[in-house]
Amino acid sequence: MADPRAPSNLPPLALHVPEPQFRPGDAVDFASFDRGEAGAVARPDTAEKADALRTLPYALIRVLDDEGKAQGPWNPRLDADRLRAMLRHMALTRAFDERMYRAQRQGKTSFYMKCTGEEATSVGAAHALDHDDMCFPSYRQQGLLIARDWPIGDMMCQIYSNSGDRLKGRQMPIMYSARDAGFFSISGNLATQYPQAVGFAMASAAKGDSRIAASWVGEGSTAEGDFHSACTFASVYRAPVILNVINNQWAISSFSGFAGAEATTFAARAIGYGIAGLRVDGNDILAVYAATLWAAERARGNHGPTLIEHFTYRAEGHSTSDDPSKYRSAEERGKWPLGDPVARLKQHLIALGEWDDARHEAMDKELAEYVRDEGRKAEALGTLHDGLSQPFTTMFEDIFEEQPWHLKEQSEQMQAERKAAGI
Amino acid sequence: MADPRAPSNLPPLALHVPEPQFRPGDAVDFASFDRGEAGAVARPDTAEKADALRTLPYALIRVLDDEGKAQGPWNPRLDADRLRAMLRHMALTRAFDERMYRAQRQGKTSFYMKCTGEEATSVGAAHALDHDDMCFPSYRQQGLLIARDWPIGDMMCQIYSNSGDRLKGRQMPIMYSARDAGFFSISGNLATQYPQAVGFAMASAAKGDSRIAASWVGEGSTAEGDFHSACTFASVYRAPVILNVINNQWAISSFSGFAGAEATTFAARAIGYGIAGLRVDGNDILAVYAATLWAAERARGNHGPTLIEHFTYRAEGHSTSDDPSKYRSAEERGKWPLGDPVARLKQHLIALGEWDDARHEAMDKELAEYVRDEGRKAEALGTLHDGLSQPFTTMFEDIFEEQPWHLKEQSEQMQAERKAAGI
Amino acid sequence: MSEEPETRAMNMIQAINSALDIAMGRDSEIVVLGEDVGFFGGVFKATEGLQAKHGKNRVFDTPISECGIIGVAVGMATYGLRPVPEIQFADYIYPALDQLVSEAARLRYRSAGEYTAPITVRTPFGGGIFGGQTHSQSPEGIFTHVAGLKTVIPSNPYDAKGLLISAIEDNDPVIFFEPKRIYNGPFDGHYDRPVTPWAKHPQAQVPEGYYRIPLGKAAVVRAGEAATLLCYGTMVHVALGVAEETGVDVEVIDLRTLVPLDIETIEASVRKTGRCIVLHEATRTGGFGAELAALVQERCFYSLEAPVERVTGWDTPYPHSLEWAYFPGPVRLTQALKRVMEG
Amino acid sequence: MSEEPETRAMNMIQAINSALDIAMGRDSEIVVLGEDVGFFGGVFKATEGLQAKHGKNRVFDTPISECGIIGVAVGMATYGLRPVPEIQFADYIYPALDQLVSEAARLRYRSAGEYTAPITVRTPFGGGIFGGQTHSQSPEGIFTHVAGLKTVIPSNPYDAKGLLISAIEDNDPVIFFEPKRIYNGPFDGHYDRPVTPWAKHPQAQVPEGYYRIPLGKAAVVRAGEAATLLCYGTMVHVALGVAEETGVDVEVIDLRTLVPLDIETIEASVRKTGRCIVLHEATRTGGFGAELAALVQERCFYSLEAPVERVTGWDTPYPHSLEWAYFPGPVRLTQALKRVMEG
Ligand SMILES: Cc1ncc(C[n+]2csc(CCOP(=O)(O)OP(=O)(O)O)c2C)c(N)n1
Ligand SMILES: Cc1ncc(C[n+]2csc(CCOP(=O)(O)OP(=O)(O)O)c2C)c(N)n1
Ligand SMILES: [Mg+2]
Ligand SMILES: [Mg+2]
Repeated sequence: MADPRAPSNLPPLALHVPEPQFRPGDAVDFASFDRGEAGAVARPDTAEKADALRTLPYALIRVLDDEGKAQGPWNPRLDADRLRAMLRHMALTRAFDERMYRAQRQGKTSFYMKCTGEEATSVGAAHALDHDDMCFPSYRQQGLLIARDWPIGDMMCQIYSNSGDRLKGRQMPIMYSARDAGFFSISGNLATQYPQAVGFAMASAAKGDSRIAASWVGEGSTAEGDFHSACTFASVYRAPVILNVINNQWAISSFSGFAGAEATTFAARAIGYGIAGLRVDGNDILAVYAATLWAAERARGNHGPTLIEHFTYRAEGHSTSDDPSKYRSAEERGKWPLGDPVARLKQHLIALGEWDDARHEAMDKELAEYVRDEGRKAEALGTLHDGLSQPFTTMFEDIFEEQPWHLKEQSEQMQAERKAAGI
Repeated sequence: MADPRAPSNLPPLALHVPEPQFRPGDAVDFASFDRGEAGAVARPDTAEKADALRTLPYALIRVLDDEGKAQGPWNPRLDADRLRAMLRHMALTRAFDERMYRAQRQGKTSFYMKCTGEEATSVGAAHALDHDDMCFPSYRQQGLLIARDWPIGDMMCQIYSNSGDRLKGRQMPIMYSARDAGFFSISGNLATQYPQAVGFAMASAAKGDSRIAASWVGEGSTAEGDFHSACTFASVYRAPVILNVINNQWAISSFSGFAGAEATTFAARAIGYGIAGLRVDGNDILAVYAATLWAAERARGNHGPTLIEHFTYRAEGHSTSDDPSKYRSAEERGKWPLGDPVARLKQHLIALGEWDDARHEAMDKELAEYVRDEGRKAEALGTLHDGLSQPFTTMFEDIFEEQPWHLKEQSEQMQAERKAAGI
Repeated sequence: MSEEPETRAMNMIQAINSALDIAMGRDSEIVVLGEDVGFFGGVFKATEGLQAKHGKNRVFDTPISECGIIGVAVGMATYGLRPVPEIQFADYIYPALDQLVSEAARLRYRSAGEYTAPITVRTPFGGGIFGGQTHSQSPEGIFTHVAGLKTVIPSNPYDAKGLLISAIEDNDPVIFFEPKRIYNGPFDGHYDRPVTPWAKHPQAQVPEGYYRIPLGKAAVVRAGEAATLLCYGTMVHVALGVAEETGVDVEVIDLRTLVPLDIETIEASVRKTGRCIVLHEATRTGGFGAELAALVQERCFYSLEAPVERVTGWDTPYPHSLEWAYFPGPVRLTQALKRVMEG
Repeated sequence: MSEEPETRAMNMIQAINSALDIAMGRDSEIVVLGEDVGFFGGVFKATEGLQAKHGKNRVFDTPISECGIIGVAVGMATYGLRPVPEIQFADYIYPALDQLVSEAARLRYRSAGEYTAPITVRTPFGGGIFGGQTHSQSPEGIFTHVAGLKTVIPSNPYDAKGLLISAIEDNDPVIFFEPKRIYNGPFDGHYDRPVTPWAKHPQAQVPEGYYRIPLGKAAVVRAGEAATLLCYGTMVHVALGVAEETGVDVEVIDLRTLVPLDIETIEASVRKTGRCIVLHEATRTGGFGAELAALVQERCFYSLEAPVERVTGWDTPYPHSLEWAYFPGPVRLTQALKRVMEG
């Protein structure tokens, strides 16, 4: 510098390393968390300019109150059939998770990931989207497939890498791909699907089509560069896309503070790009549905993208490889101030006089049986360690459209060597 | 989806592809641009919480008014010596640019990049920082080195890749490195320095030191993932860092709309991360100085990072490889509503009675001579195409601390081959 | 292949531009995107005029985010488009690497063919323009290691157009490296001699219309008996120049596609000559030349009279002022040829 | 090298943990950062206990941004620290590639030594744990091609600790690949047999204190006369297993460092045996095996009795359920050895 100045008497610098509120053994109290009132947040017109929406990302859009009543302008006023369909899809998702988790524990496959407590974020979204809108999910959106009535047997076969696995045993469990359900091939690399969704939406817009795209990432994954690319491109080209952030508070062992949650909300990222941002109670399926519908209408009207933060809680471990008791208090789940999405929708339907405990119990039983039956059928096609269910040569296919000489040679070499070795 | 709905009657989707206001041949009128009043923006306390600063990124902090008077709470009230030093540093930067641009045109080197019109953004910042604060610049911050009184002869030798080039002719012109000036080695890869600056600041904080870091990127470069990494890490760890965005409206041929400027300001990116964001008139060196000082104080007080957008104009081509008349109106420069930073500081000093036209002319003459003399001295050490100024074997050095066998062998091979070929 | 109508002398930029234009005219799903490719037509002018002709929905500038460029291209391909993204310099492709390696390259495999990524990434590469370490790199060796990517490198205008059309029409992701040193004229490595423009070169006579050169097929650009020179891009011209200067009767093979490689042409040649040199500008260690040397000795071991030699860039960053000391030019190749002939 | 006090049986994770702890105790500039490395101690537990012992200023979790992790590490190194970032799986290193290739690797060169990046990037790599294509990759071949990076791969607890301490103390950027399949025990490729824990292995006796194994030095882990097996990481154990099963008197060389390579040890061995096989799990085309084959034939051509063979992963993504068909295990190596001995 031109002119060095005298040393200041400011205190020494200090590094701030975030620390979650509760660690294993801590008593949990979420009293300081301000949920806001159900029904309290205004619902702007879907054509509103993003400038006028800058306070929205700090409010929490909630529809269902503690009594299970739907409140306020975001109430999507769904009929009871739709509500029951959503309840059923959430319950089926949960039943499916339960069974596949156990299947992994029984050694039938290598890996599984539940979405327990977060079912509303994908089931609600799927109900609000059109059937031909394209979904670019992360690995915790099994609810999308289930809500689009994709056969759970097909999902199970993928998980078992068995002879019924359309993905030929190539992918880790839960890395589904279902083109016919508008469900993109899941990647193990976090957040890569985000700019892809924007690209799909840009293409749809460039073609004058009416299909929009939606994508999902966890709050931890928002730190990846792909998140920024997606938001930037979405903003620049006003892409008809819905960018969902599932803030389930945890990224493996790291709490949301390591993705920036101490400083602001994830919905507020939208403000930085000049796009619409909503923050919803992710355990309130009516709020999720309403927010998704708002964003979809906005996109379809050429008013641009919306970023939606779904505020929820990862009720279980990150995956079957994880043990959450090592890094967070076991009390968190029970004390979560926004409850459980299945219980809340059930309460709402009961309050409406459209449901009761007996029907709920019957549904749970029926779904458990259904999942068990489908599970048996899938297992009849093999489970992971039963021995290989795919011909060896499939390993060398689909790398390119046509198999080049070197893969052909390698495939032949493998067969010859196995033969020579007598296996 | 569970229940496909009827097609909507919404209009077809459309892709929005940004288009700048003016193209070659267009008459330019910036009347719609709202500069705001000099002195009108309030100056919050540097310890203010980021939440309370959310409107700042939309205002334009300006100190110098059209009469050259310093206005309002951001007026840094600098003494005349300091103002004259800043004027001189800006004028020297400009004179240096002029000469080296011509040197490139004369074939003395391969490449050059001017910062004409943007001198205040780096000279002002350098004056506000402490001499041992660490700078992580992009390629258009030559003003930092000049304001830190780094020998321009050393810079010229780098540009000529001559025998005086401390970087041994390895780097393209202007890719300076000057550790003794707290100036990081410039990279050709955009935005990579941004997270590096955050890392430096984190290290300084972890050590309880008092040095802060600052970095610079162009508005176009904010789209890179590194920008997002930097902002995320800066927010999470409250790193004592100043993140500058030089919004000079253009990124080679692409206007700022392709980085998102149609939707919001670049300063507003800060809001998304929950950090402080300022937007300053980058052609007003008092505003640049004041904003930098505010951010530095904030960082030193452990109140976290600041993102500063410097709103300025790239008065010349992107580089010597560029011809801006191909993509923008030649009128833009003359009609730029925020004037020229050198002229504005000159006017201010004259208004203060601390400067006059004659002294200015004398200064310009003196600086031109100084640059010419230094230029001659540098050229005496060789220019790019004079033949190689560095021993061939230097090419194989500094890849690792110690030269491994393969590089030793390659170095010997090269020497043997040249010998065999008689060269 | 097929109809080759009116020809015109084109340099490589013009040939690439023509390929894009012709391909876009035939297939409305093709879109071009990248930094500065729209109104301006690209920093090397390869996309000049395309936006005016094909519209902003099909040719547009992008934010400066290589990750985003490839990411949205993959998404557009999912929709059904056939994107041709440009990465301004190959040196700037690294931020896009995850989208290329983990996404574009893997998509067909991981979805068992449900989704594909028929994108063609055009990017200028190589040195010789005093671009220093960030405008000179040859990173092809990173991509040839990735299962699921094709790598194509033309050495002249005729091939550039025919290969680019094939790449765009190919249903797999292709990285199309353009040797920028020879955009305007062939270059034999004699940097101190005047540049020959393409106009004088037979391979600069380019059909105006549609034609393809198949991927995966090399060209024997000079037949010979003494030794096989395997090369691509700029190095083809260095090889031909040295052949002429030394009078050694080498066979020069322009690989054109690195993956999938034309192994038959290579094997036939080395079996005949018994000697082999591989050439590239990229750094030596772990470069594609290592793969070529490994393959040749694996498959032609008993025909080889001497070890396979590698003439490559040194294992250093590309230095600015010393670039001709880095570039594997005629001096280095001539010496290697001597060794191989004696070996 | 130097004082080797009390030893204790450690698995590789424990040895790595000990290396970090010991190095941090000696040099207060060393910091550890990465996803989940702090309170939790890492998904593989390699950093367990370090935060509690050395404090949050020196061991901390990061946002999930590999680009940011390496970017801030480079900046911390500029300040004067010696960061040891962890990339959770090598498959996730691509977003960091630009910071590694264009920044960490180039810094010393481009600043002529003014700035350096003494960082050690630890990352688990390789397959064999049913991790599918995104938890199994071996991308070392990308890094060995980049001038300015060192690449180190241990194959046992003793080496892991000694090499990691050397890497951390080295003044150049090092990519330290940890073969995750052998974290808990050596693995000879017989996936259908029970896992042997490290405790029974001589190389699991690890000194509690400080010691270094120099970078750039291979280890001859089995001396032999019949053929040279070049390998690293998990493949060392496959090689040793096949040596025992077949009774062929092979010399097994554990390279330990790929760049800089211990060429002397390799040459001496191949000159003696006249036959060579290179092994790795990574895809074949353009893998580090290509470089090894190229070097061996360049430098030992006249000693070779047969072509250098490559036993590697296939040129496919790592498949989940077929992973043992992908893995270059005893079957493949045995066949290759037969060919090489007959060649
Ligand atoms: C690029 C990349 N980096 C790291 C990982 C390892 N990883 C897998 S899941 C995960 C946590 C993600 O957390 P979040 O985004 O919050 O999603 P959630 O699991 O909570 O749904 C990490 C770090 C990965 N898969 N990809
Ligand atoms: C990663 C990367 N991508 C692309 C480029 C090519 N490039 C060099 S400068 C530039 C424009 C940058 O514009 P901006 O950030 O606004 O800075 P300015 O030149 O206006 O100062 C581009 C695209 C690069 N150097 N690095
Ligand atoms: Mg999460
Ligand atoms: Mg700019």
